[in-house]
Amino acid sequence: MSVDVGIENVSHAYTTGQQSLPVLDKLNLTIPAGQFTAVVGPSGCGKSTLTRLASGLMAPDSGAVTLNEERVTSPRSTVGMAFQNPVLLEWRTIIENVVLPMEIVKHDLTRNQCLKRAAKLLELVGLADFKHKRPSELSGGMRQRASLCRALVHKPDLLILDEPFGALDAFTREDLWQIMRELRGRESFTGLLITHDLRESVFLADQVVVLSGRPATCQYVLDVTLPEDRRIDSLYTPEAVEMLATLREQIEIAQGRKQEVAA
Amino acid sequence: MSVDVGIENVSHAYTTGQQSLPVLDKLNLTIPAGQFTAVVGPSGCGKSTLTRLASGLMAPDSGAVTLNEERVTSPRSTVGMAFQNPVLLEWRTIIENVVLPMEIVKHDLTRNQCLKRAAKLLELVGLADFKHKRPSELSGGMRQRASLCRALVHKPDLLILDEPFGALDAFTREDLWQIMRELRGRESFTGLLITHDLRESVFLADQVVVLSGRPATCQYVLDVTLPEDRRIDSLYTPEAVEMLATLREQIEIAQGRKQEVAA
Amino acid sequence: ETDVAFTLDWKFEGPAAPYFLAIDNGHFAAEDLNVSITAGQGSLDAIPKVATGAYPIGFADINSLVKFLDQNPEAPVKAVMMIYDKPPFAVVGRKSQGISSVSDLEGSVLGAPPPDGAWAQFPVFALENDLDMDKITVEPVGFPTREPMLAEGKVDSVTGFSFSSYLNLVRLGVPEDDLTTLLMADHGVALYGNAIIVNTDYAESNPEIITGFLSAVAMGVKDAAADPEAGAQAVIDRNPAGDVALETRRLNLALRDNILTDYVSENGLGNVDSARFAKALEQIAITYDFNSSPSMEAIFTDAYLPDSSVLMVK
Amino acid sequence: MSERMKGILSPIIAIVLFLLFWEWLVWYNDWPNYKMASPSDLWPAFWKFRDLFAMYAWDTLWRTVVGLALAVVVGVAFGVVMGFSKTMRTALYPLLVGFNAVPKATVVPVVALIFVGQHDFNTVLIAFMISFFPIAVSVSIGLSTLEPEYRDILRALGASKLTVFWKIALPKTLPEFFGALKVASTLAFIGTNLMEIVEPHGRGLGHLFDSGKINADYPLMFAVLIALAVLGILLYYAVVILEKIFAGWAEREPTY
Amino acid sequence: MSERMKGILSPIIAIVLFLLFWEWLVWYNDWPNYKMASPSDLWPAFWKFRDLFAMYAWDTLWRTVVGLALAVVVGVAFGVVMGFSKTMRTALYPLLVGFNAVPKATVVPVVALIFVGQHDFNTVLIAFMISFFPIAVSVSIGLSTLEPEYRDILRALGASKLTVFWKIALPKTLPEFFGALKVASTLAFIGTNLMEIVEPHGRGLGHLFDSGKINADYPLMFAVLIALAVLGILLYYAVVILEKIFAGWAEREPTY
Ligand SMILES: Nc1ncnc2c1ncn2[C@@H]1O[C@H](COP(=O)(O)OP(=O)(O)OP(=O)(O)O)[C@@H](O)[C@H]1O
Ligand SMILES: Nc1ncnc2c1ncn2[C@@H]1O[C@H](COP(=O)(O)OP(=O)(O)OP(=O)(O)O)[C@@H](O)[C@H]1O
Ligand SMILES: [Mg+2]
Ligand SMILES: [Mg+2]
Repeated sequence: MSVDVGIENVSHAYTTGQQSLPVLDKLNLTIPAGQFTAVVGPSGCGKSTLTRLASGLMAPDSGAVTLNEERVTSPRSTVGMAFQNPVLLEWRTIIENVVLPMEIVKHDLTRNQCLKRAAKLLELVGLADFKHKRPSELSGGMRQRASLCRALVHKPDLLILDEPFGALDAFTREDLWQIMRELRGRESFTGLLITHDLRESVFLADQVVVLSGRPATCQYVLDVTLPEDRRIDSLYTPEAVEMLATLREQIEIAQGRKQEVAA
Repeated sequence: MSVDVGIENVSHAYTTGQQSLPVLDKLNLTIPAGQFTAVVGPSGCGKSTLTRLASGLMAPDSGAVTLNEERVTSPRSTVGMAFQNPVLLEWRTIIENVVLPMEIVKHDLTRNQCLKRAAKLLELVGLADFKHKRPSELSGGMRQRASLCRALVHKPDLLILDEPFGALDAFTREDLWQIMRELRGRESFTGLLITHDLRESVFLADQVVVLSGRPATCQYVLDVTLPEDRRIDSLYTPEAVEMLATLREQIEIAQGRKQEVAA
Repeated sequence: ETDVAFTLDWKFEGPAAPYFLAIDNGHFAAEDLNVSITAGQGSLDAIPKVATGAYPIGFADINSLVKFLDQNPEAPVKAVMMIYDKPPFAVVGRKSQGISSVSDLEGSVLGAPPPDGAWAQFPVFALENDLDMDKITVEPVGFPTREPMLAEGKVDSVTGFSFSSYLNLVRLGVPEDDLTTLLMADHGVALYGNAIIVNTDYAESNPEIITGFLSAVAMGVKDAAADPEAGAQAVIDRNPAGDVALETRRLNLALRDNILTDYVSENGLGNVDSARFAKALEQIAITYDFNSSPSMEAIFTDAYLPDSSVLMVK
Repeated sequence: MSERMKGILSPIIAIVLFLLFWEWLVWYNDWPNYKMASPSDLWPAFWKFRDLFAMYAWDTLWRTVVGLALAVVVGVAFGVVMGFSKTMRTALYPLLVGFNAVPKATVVPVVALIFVGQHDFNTVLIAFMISFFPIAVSVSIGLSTLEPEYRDILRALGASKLTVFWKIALPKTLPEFFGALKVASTLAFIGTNLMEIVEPHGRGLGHLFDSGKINADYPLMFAVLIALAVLGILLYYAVVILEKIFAGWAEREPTY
Repeated sequence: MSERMKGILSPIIAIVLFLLFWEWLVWYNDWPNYKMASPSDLWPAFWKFRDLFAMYAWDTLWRTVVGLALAVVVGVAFGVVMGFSKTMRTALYPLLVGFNAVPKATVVPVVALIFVGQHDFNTVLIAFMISFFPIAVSVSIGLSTLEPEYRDILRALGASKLTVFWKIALPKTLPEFFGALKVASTLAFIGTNLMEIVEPHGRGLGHLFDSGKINADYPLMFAVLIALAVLGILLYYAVVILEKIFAGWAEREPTY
């Protein structure tokens, strides 16, 4: 199952002591059920904040986040989330970390079936032989892959990924892109992907949203027109190259020209 | 001041319980004083391990790491290191985190001068207005930039960077590349850069080393022939494009074809 | 003036008045002594303090001293002046709970703290009075809860010091005419009570100090007997939260029952009767296995006692 | 030397050194038994009363363990409440601190008077009262300083606070929890003994200590104290075994 | 209600509720004073001896604080040694646990005999002995569970273990350290009072408690206990202020 996601006129600011830092400014965004939306934007503009709002971990100062038209007020178990910083629990082995959501979410699988599902995912991302290791024995990129598995294991309706491939080399990354697309073909879920890699956004998403600098507004939306069964080659088609160029340009505009400014 | 770095026939394995996982296998690598070497390779092949050996944080099982012909047995204060996971100390503000090395390393600057130097670096990476914030109030990419400043603040002879720009968007990243090259022009230091971004490796380094899959050996060494005063445009010259293509090919070979295997 | 540290058996209560009076009325000063007094936490507390030489002089239960010397025969400690000719060991019961005489104890509940000095002598008391221990239910209690338990009627009688337990019970609101005090010394128990003890190493090299000290104490006892209220006041001066009336009563009880006995009126303060002492040792043996047979010489000496003129109370 | 051997030998060596030092100290100062008995004096006392030692040690031990178990349950409950709610924390802390600053020796008679004759219950109660605070403090700190990154892993799935506590906060704070448990177990011993000494009822090592006191048997008194120390160490190793099982992951072996 | 007001009001409300409950309990059970005095009985006792309370409270307080300060120094030293060396940890832990399982009440007379007449020193010594263990445990755990990521930030610069301790390990473990300090401060109070009650020397709240005992003045005895609780709470707030200054960063406000 997948859900419609609506971000309606959402504004948010962080307050520390007397200071207030506006991060999102009247942001609008909809992701139709089963679609994948990628969000790109300059560092510190508010992308991770957007994922926290979408998942219900935080409530926006104003505006509303809706899932299937229903207002989100608290997190729900039908969401799978991979955080930017892939925190794994040191007292659990990798596979135990991955099955963790199955211990929270309601389902009618046995423990064994859960473990099997987790093992399958780990195999998919190339960690089959590291199932029973501790997180501290993994490299940075391996931890990120384990965290991705954890987001997927309970077959969420909405998948939120915050730079899930940032620590991976180009080839591992491209393999995972393809795996993600295969998964989407088999299981239907809606996706929200934060990324810095424009090729990644174009390859994986149906829609790419470019955010402006902080406070972030929706600066540009690109509808990806590549065919459904994409291969890495698809990124070298003139169509794709043009899309990438457009995105680069839009981001350059969004950036204005660097320099972080705190309120 | 800068130093010659030598990695001579270095092998290393991690041992947990009964299992032993060989990570580096008779690796050879030299970085002449003042030069920059980039290391690329598949996820989990042993790149971070290499940085820990080069900095003296770990001793290799066999082989030797030398700085200026002298064998490294323990860490030294003339090394600046940015870890893959940018850990900042939550009880210090950003600028206090950045001056931390100045509290350890011997020098004859006043506290104020140290703070000024830190502030200048923070400005350079676009964090001027976040000097006095706590690490938890920064976004992932901002933390990474602060961690980079911390590696630079004490003007190290050897700079070791483990994927320092992984969490940054393309434009912030390119700005920082240029800042790095400027710094190299002004202050002379030797550099060891781990990265997944081939363009980054070509732009920043004088030499790019491709590691094979675990256990990592030196699979290919590319001498970067771009001129000293590079601009982002330089990456679009036919020369650069060819180098990038060579690297891609070499990595594809290195990867064999995925699947992690533990001993 | 010579500084002398003196350690008591217990807190600053009425029965300690003689020592404070000896300070306040200048008896110690007259002997060229500057005495400081420290409180103690039980009738055997002072013994190791004196034996180690931490204090040259102390005040402690002689029965405990007997056992201490049996365990540590080398220890340089000895009693030099008997103060409680009759020990305050007593059973205090309530008439309303059926305790008016010794024989009433059979079939009743007796509250006794196991480490209590009075309880330690109970078997002797029972033996001398033909009490069947099997018919007495002994309830172990703690010191702090002993009197409250009796006041609440949870036990019918308790073992304790006559002057302490009796007055505590009065304080807790038990009518005085409801209380029965059975002083063990009045019922066949020959034991002596608390005595002044000295470190023998110290005493041997400073005999005149000890004698001077004991003279001053004798004077203090006589002062206290002459004006108990002043004696109590001397205690209260050192114990700011105290109550003069209460300590006066406590002092009076101690003087009447324990210190100024018939024997003392006849023979004066301080000395012991060797026949009674021998019997006391036999009685101790009822409850305690001696390592070696005790001798009076090792425990008590009258060598330091002042002239009998000083010791006579009338 | 292997890690394992080291782990077994080092405490033994430390204890032997300590005993030698103690023996030397007494010998050098020529202290009599009634000032401080030396280890060599204690053995005869132990041997003479070995049956009593075994019996009374068991009394003391089981009461301590029951009291400690109670302290864990109540301490964790307090810790959870105070850890999750800042208001509860500011409200309860002063009360608990005040309660704990009151010497338990003075509380013993009050308890003994309220629950007359319930000796086992009273002893367990005091052991519990004296030992639950460190556990409550450690759990509450573990919860209130839990990094949001950890918390959010489960919160993002709509997990309840209780689930977050069981799956994340408690395991993460286990090393501190076991540290608190070690402190609490020594306190529980003190509590048990307090009751046995202040409100004696003829059982437990406290009672044996009292017997030694009445008879001026100083080696026996010191032997009881050593027996208590040994029991404390036994309980400590029980805690260590639990810790190895549940929180072994936390220990970071330095690579240098 | 503002956060600030909440922080001030909530402990007051909790304490008032507690006092009301206590008053009710005594009233409902119709307990006599010697069983348990009620809060309303205590006030007259306080008032009557207000000067003594002030004077003795100061005696007790300063000795406790000195003892606690000593405990911090020694506890941190032990903690550092045990935290950095696994061998020292396995060697010292059993000894320390054994030492701490011995009731301090029985140690008091021994100390008093060894250092005759040094009342202040003895009292401080007992306060120290009873309170250093939690601090040692918390520091040693803080060090031995320090994540390598943190340690390496400084180690990579060739920093010494001591520097790593001061700059990273200690600050990082401050929340636990302050928790241990709160536990230790209540223990130090117990230690001071133990000395004042068991080996009285005419000063401190323990002495006033004894006076109350001699006179069977139960309200006074309970009033002393409450005074101790109040002192404990005062010291607690002193620790809290230090904690706010040094470890305020650690508290994570839940966003829910
Ligand atoms: N502390 C450790 N204990 C055991 N194994 C480890 C440890 N650290 C790393 N490894 C293993 O060593 C291998 C190399 O790790 P390393 O961190 O050097 O990889 P990497 O090249 O940096 O990868 P990435 O690009 O994903 O960061 C991995 O397979 C990892 O599982
Ligand atoms: N907990 C917080 N408290 C205060 N400010 C915060 C907090 N979290 C984030 N911010 C601020 O909000 C802004 C947006 O942060 P966010 O993490 O959403 O950025 P981002 O777009 O994910 O950046 P990056 O690409 O670097 O991860 C940043 O300027 C950051 O300083
Ligand atoms: Mg982010
Ligand atoms: Mg790495």
